[in-house]
Amino acid sequence: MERVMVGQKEWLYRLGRAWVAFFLLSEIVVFSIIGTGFFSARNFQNILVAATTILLLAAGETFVIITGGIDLSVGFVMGLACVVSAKIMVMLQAASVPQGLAILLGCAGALLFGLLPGLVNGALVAKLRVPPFIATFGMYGVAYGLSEILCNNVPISGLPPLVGFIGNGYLLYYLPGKALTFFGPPQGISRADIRAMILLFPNVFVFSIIAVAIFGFVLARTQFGQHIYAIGGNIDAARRAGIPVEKHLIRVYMISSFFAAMGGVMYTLRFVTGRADAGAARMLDSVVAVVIGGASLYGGTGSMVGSIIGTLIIAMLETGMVNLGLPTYNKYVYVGIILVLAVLIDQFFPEFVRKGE
Amino acid sequence: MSRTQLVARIGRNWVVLFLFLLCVIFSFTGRGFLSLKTLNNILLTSSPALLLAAGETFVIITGGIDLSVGFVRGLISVISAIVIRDLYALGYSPYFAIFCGIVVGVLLGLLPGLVNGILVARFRVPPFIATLGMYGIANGLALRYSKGFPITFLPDEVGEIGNGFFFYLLPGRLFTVFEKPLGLTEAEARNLVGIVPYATVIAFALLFVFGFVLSKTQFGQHIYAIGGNIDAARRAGIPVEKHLIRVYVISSLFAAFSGVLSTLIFSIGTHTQFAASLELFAIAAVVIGGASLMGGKGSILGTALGVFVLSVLEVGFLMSGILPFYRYIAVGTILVFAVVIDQLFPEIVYD
Amino acid sequence: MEGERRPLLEVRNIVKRFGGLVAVNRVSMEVYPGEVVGLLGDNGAGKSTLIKVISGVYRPDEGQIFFEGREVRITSPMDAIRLGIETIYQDLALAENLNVYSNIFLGRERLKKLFNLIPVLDHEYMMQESKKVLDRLGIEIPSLRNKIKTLSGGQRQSVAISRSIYWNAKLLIMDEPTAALGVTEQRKVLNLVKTLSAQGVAIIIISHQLYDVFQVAHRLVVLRRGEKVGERLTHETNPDEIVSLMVGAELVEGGRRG
Amino acid sequence: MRKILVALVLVTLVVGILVGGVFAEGKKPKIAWCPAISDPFYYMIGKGIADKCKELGLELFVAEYPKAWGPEVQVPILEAVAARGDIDVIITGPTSKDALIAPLKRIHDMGIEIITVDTYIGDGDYSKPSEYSFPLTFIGTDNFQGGVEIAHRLAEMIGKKGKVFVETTNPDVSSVVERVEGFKKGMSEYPDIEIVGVEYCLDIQEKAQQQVAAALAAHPDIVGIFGTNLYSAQGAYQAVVNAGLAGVVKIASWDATEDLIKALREGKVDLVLAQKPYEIGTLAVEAAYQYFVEGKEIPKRMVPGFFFFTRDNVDDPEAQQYIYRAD
Repeated sequence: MERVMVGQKEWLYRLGRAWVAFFLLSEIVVFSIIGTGFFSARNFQNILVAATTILLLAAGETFVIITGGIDLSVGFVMGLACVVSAKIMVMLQAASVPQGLAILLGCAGALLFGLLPGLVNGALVAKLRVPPFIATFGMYGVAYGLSEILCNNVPISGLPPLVGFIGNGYLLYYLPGKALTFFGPPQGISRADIRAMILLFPNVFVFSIIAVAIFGFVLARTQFGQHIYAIGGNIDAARRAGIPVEKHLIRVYMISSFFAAMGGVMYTLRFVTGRADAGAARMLDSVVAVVIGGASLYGGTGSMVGSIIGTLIIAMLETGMVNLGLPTYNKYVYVGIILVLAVLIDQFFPEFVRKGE
Repeated sequence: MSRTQLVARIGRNWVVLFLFLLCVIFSFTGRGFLSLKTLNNILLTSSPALLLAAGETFVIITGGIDLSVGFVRGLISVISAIVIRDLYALGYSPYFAIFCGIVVGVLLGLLPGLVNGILVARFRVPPFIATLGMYGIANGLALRYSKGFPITFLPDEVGEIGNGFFFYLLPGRLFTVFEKPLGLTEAEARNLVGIVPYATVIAFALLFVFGFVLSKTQFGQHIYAIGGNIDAARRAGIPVEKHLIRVYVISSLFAAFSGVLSTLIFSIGTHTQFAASLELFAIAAVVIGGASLMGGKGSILGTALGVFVLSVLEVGFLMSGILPFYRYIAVGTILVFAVVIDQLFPEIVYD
Repeated sequence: MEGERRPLLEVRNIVKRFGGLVAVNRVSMEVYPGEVVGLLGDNGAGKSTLIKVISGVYRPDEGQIFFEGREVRITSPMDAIRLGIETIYQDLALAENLNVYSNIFLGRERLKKLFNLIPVLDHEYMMQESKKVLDRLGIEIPSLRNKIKTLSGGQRQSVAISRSIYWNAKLLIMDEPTAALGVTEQRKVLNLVKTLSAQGVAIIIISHQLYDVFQVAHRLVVLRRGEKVGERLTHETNPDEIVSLMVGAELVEGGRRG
Repeated sequence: MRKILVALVLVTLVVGILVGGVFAEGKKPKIAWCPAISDPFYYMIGKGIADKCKELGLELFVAEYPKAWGPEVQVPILEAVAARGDIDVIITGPTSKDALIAPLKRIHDMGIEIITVDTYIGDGDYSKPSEYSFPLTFIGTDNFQGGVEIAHRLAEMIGKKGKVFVETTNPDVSSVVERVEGFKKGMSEYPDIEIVGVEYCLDIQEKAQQQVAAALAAHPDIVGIFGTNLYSAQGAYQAVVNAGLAGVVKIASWDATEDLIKALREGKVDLVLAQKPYEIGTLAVEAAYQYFVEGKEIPKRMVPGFFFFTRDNVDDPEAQQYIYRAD
């Protein structure tokens, strides 16, 4: 039973639909008013950096959820990629490969390796008709086991120092009236100056947002994306329309685990270590972000923009509460409530019907 | 019974064979695996998991899923521990304190399920979401009340009940009931074997009762009906909404049982870190036990078998000196196989 | 109208067995361009089996299928669609979460190059094209940007139909098109059927509602227990005769047209 | 429309970025205390810090006590605190000696001084220049020495022979790693003592309890157990009690929580090493004060001693100050 709202006041309707964005705005406003230094370059950039993990996992999850599936493995696939990248870097460094190359190969290797779990998930779901929940939960166990074995339970350390420099560096370093440098702080400046320096665009965030933007475009504008929505909306219709559903699903799950792998690589860059449990805590957060962003677990709806907003809502909440010195355990409660509210609102929000073009 | 039927039967009960196989293998690889001590150890440690999975079974049969059980368990464990601690500190008898702790815990355990059920049944919120919301809420509350670290200062009786046995056997020497024999030498203390843990008995009793409800009563029948085809169930005049709510209440009730039991076993209020992904393993057990996430299938017995597969794996790997991480790989693989096998073998048709 | 032209579709002595029972037994029939054929029969008469054979869901055990004069093997629904045989199912294969024109172009989306480099969906084009075909068939839908889930059953059906027409289906198979529709909607669909046949599209229509079939069909083919028991021109017969054929109340001689 | 709103959000962010770095800089040092995890030990450090700040009239911001141990939990908190802009010194216990180097460096580059307590980054030697020598100082127990002494005392208790087992938390946390190393070093002097295993409970008491129970099942003849922090030790003695081996298996524990002291009194634990968290806290604040106000150079490493609780001295009045009290 679809609730519908008929009329031409489309912008009004859209306004209502975009309540999540409003929610995010109000979050920013509130915390900026009552928080200390919340409304500041560093803080917002920290939030963006801290959000990268959820953002990347959520980006991948968005694709899967739109097809009506779910990917529980992203958390530990991320850990696996994190460990793999770290291991490669350490090994290459030991083989006295130049830092930069070692890091590059480490990241590339991990990203490639990260496609595998997705391939398996996709094959299980598409070819063997295993429910996504089960297939990806199986991968959840396998990925975690593998990564712990790879690093035998000790986070991998001793990576090239350049790693941390990249992972925690910014694109722009601007010292008002004194200096403007790229990728690294200007040399030989006083501690006092450092504090006044403005750092813009954290590398990690830049990498992530580029990937997210590209795939967001693919989802929204291309035939590939359109078919993902079709599959989520009515898989039989998609089949009858001649869409190679199986192939498509496999690709979708590969995208998901690619993003997870990217999350792992970013973690390695930020923390200069390879940890198997890198993304464990964020798996469900990413699902939450996607759903708050307007996707339905029944498939067919959802968007990258929505998932980004969902991610920011969670990240803002976390940082805001720390900024206020509030214990973050309340965060879990709030997020839980927001999640359910999001779905309720979505459900009781009417479908819009245009009377004419 | 025709050959195909036989094959089907074997295929559908593969988990029994598998469990048996595991035990055989581990009794070779694991030093001291095949022993009363180990058996009791497995029984004891798997009891809370059994309860968690049993509750999940009901929900999964309706075609839903309950992600909140893990943290509901944590929350209830913390709360019951706090009640016990404070009453004991106020000078009440330990047994009274424990009794109150259990009662309060179980009663509070009804609430999350009620909320989940109403959200799912009345407001049509997808079970995954509704219970994921509760997952966060329970987690947050548990952390608030536990301040993030275990609730200690419980009376010794807690641990004694949680880890007590009906029988104590000192091989060849003596045999006591309920009470540990006193005045043992060091050597004797090491050899003492407990048989039939209280915790397991409690768990089994609950499983039996609810297993009966599920398989023998109209209530249970309707749960399968809802899982099989909710519209048909509705048309057949089954009060689907009411029924679903009850099912989710049962699920979180079992989570509460599990929480209380873990308090008794660990003799602390265990906050939620450890509970994380417990719900996933409960679900894994249910599925390995032959249930389908599409609903309409599953049984308490199957779930119990599933749980034992998991805990035998854990203990077996441990005693065989295999890295614990291989267990995750094993679980993941078995889980997928369970579903694939289930699809391979046809329903049994009697002619 | 038949006779002088060669049939669009001709099936000869089709047999389809399921294990023991014979669902379709040596059934032959033909459909001419622009002709509406009503396929009638009681439940289990073999209507839908025959349909599924024609639309490639089942493969016949015996018999031949000719399309536009050439013998064809239809081994999958895709084959049928490629030939121009489209089946409008009751559950309408539409993606409810997508809008009208996206469904009409589903799987065959029109793309345009962004900065003549990246291929992206050409919404404007798809919308205009869809408008055209809908107008051609006299279908009214307020806005093609509305999602299918907001449309009525009849509207959905006409979208499904216009979709197949746009991809120039030559033969439409409609399985219970008027089932589960309001009266006005039913009328609309039947009018649409007339429009289609007027535009040269051949149609096989299955329906339990004799009244509907009599309204639109030129010719009626009656099946019973997998066999063809009769074939009549609509204007030469009446519901009673057809019913008696369906239920086999009386023996019918000379059923086949010579 | 949604897009417009997104744009709006972005605009706010950008505006924020532009006005960024324009916030007031506190003249007298404002201290931020970012605990590594919520446990009695860190609460004691916090108490020391709070009291000292009051005494010296310094402003203090206390971040939340994280409920889980690990960089992915700690780093966002640290960054959020640093971003407040009004902080001059962050006192914290790094949750990983590798993973925290880069993030802390970044915070340090924001002009904020770092003091690490209890745990350190790198190898803990901030005196010689290196990737991780930027913190002001490290203040913490000499964990290695503590491990050695515990080894000797435990060896005495078990008659210098038999199997011992070590329950610890994480393999990449400087403090506990050193305790284990010290313990091994100390035990190496006793040829008849065998360390049959080291398990990691990741600061989860139930896990510690299960691991010790399993160890007791696999090696029924274990005579001594070393729990390298409160969760490890608390879990260990619970397991031993449940196995009915209280008093039979000797337990040496690190950290003097009320729970462990109670267990010591009841004979469930036999030795408790108390660090001096309160003193660690006060030292940290003094260091910050001296560095900022008096402009003194401060030692790169400060090591408060520790105190051993045994059943004999557990009730001595002067011993009571060393018990960790969570509230």
